[in-house]
Amino acid sequence: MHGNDATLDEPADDDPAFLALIDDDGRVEPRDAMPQGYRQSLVRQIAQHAHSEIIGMQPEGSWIGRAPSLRRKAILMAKVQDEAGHGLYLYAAAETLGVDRVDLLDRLHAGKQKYSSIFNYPTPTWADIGAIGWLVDGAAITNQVPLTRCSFGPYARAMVRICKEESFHQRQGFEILHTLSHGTTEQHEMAQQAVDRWWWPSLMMFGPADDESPNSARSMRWGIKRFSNDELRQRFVDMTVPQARALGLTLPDPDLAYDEATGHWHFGEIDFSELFDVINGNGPLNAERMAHRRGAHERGAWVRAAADAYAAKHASRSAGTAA
Amino acid sequence: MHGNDATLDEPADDDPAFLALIDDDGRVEPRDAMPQGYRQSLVRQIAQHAHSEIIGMQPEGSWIGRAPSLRRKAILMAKVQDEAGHGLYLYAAAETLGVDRVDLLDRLHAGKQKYSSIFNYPTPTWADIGAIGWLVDGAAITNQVPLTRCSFGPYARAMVRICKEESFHQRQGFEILHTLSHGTTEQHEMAQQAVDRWWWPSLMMFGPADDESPNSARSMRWGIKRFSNDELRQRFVDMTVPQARALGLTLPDPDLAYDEATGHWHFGEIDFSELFDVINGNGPLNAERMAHRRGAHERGAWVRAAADAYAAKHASRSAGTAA
Amino acid sequence: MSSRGWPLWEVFVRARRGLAHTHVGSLHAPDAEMAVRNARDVFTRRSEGVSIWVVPAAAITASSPDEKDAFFDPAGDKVYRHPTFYEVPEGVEHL
Amino acid sequence: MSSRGWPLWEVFVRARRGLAHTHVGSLHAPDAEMAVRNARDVFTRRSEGVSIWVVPAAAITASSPDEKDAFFDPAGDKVYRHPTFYEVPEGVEHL
Repeated sequence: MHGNDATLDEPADDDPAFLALIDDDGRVEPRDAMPQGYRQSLVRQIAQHAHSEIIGMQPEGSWIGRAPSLRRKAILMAKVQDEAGHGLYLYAAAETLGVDRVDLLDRLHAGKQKYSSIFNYPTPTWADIGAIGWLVDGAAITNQVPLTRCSFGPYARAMVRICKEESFHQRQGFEILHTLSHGTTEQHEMAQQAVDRWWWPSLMMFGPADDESPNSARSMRWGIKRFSNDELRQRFVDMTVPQARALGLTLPDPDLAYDEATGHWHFGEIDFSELFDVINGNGPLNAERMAHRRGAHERGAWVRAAADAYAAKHASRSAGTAA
Repeated sequence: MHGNDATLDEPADDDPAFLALIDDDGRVEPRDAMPQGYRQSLVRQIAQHAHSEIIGMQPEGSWIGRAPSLRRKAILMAKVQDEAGHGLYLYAAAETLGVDRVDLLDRLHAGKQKYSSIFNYPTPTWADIGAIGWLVDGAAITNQVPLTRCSFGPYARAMVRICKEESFHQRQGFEILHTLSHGTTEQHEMAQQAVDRWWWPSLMMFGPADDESPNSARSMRWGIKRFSNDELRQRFVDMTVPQARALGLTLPDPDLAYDEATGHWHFGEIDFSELFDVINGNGPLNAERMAHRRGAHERGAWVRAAADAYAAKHASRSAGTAA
Repeated sequence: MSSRGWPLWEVFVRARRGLAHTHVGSLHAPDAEMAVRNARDVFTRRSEGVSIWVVPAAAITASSPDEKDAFFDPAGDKVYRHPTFYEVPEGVEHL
Repeated sequence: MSSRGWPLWEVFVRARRGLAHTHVGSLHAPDAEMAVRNARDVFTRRSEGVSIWVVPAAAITASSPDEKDAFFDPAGDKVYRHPTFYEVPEGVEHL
């Protein structure tokens, strides 16, 4: 049911009928004709999103065995399972555009496609797991909610499912931090340090400032993006500042101040040079994440082979029975 | 996806778990285990319903060529198309119970399964088409609306679709009668005579009185029926009497009187001996309807054969191309 | 469809009794049994369904979007199929 | 499945762009092309759909209702998968 042959008679990037459908808030479906640029933008974005989900399993996965209680282990396992599932939804959505998951994984492993830089930061303490849930998932949800109205049907439907499932992720992170913040002095300090580590990287998850984001306008014209990077970042800050207060933790930005005139929280300047450095492979854990991913893929080869062998054996038995 | 093998481990007719599902207003789906009696009741009822739809095409179908305007012809054609479609929905719903449409048609043609006796009455004038739409479809809709909540999922879903589509059927009949009733004296008289012909048979469409309807209790226990024959008949009378007044036509029952105490219209005694006579094959047109149905099936044989031949040729060509 | 690896399966879930199966997405699996099992793990982790259907994507035939307008046109100009086409005298109910 | 006559096809309709295909019923037809065409005539007479999928009923594999409870059980005892499991201090919003 996928659109492998839809490159025939492809409309131009500014095809009036295509843009009219977008303007009408209509949805594009896999077998529709669509501009090559639209298809390529979506493949790139959805694949990067899928890669982020499965790379994102690593920092938390490493804490499942060390989580401080059975309850916390079970919750963390459920969250990492969700991330695997979200990766699957997204690879499947990308495949409706005529690409193959196997190729997307190959491109990830070859370093030809990106994943979110946020997962290149380390999680040295249990409080980091709380900060990831609260801040990283909070930023992700802020980004993802508008994607449920993305112009490409399969991506939008996958995002509806993901947002619904993810609504527990942020809460469990908040709960971890709330518990630590109201615990011993050492626990409170641990929570504060984790927030100090994750605040700025979380703000960078929304991408460069609008005037530095060359593809944004096109994505917005095509209904892939609904809000600019800066709009979403501001929305996230406005939601998060009061939550930090409820946690009894401070956000590491001396310039944070409520602006009565605009009704928004003003925040300090973001050091994007760090972001670009991480994107370019120089983050604390880029090499480790990629090595782990490639290793997991290689170590999983026997599982795939075994499933193949089982299916083949089962099929030949069924054939034998039927004959 | 159908339940052909579900006769294994079949629960008893009064299986507590099955009755609990019904009491909980749950729906039974094709692959669920279900009592044999439940399955058989449903097959009988859905098949009879399906047969009624396709036999019901005859009295109106015969008027398509004679309808008094292009508008009326187009409407009548759309209505007869709907009836064919409704027959298909219902045969498909019956097939989810593990029977085969081909067998159901064979049983109809062999006189082993019934259809609604109402279609054994003749339609001598154009006004009869109006009376069928207003009274016969009106009675059918009264019967069918509660079936949208029938306990068997595929039947309930088919009825939702049918009720939605049928909502125009009664209106077009009302419109025909309204036009005739407000036309010439002869036209008014023609409308009145048609209503005189169809009123009592329409009341009989709800089946025998409750105390003469042995299977009703079981069907209600199983959530197949939601209201008794007499309840539905009363509901139909209450809706129809004011409509007759709006048409400027009288209903042929001297005992019709509004009962202030109950808020219902009281009506005269129904001569069910006529109904049973028609059911037993002695209606005005039983033989003709069956002969026409069998003839249509036989005359359609070449269409089925041609479609088969076309599909075979197409398949062998595709195979040739692929090789 | 996948050119390499496992075949692609389309997954349909019945959310609860009484509702029809709805398409929820697709997945790769070596056979139908594994596809059903994986579909359960992926699409019904929160009791989103009581029944799952999987179909090889290759077994689906779709109406062609290229001829979409012409294909669905016959329904377009038959307004008399809708009840609102008919005038009902004021005050007449249940029709 | 039909033992005689034409094979049975399950029909799915996308009501409008942006929605998933939903199962609407089944029909018999000699091949997939005729099944799509007949599905259009039967299930979209009033513009109920913008896309139709047909699948041979025989190509569908379903979760078994006999093991339904055990099959879907894993989702039953994991309440922490739902956001309502977590306590949120009074007054905290957007969480």
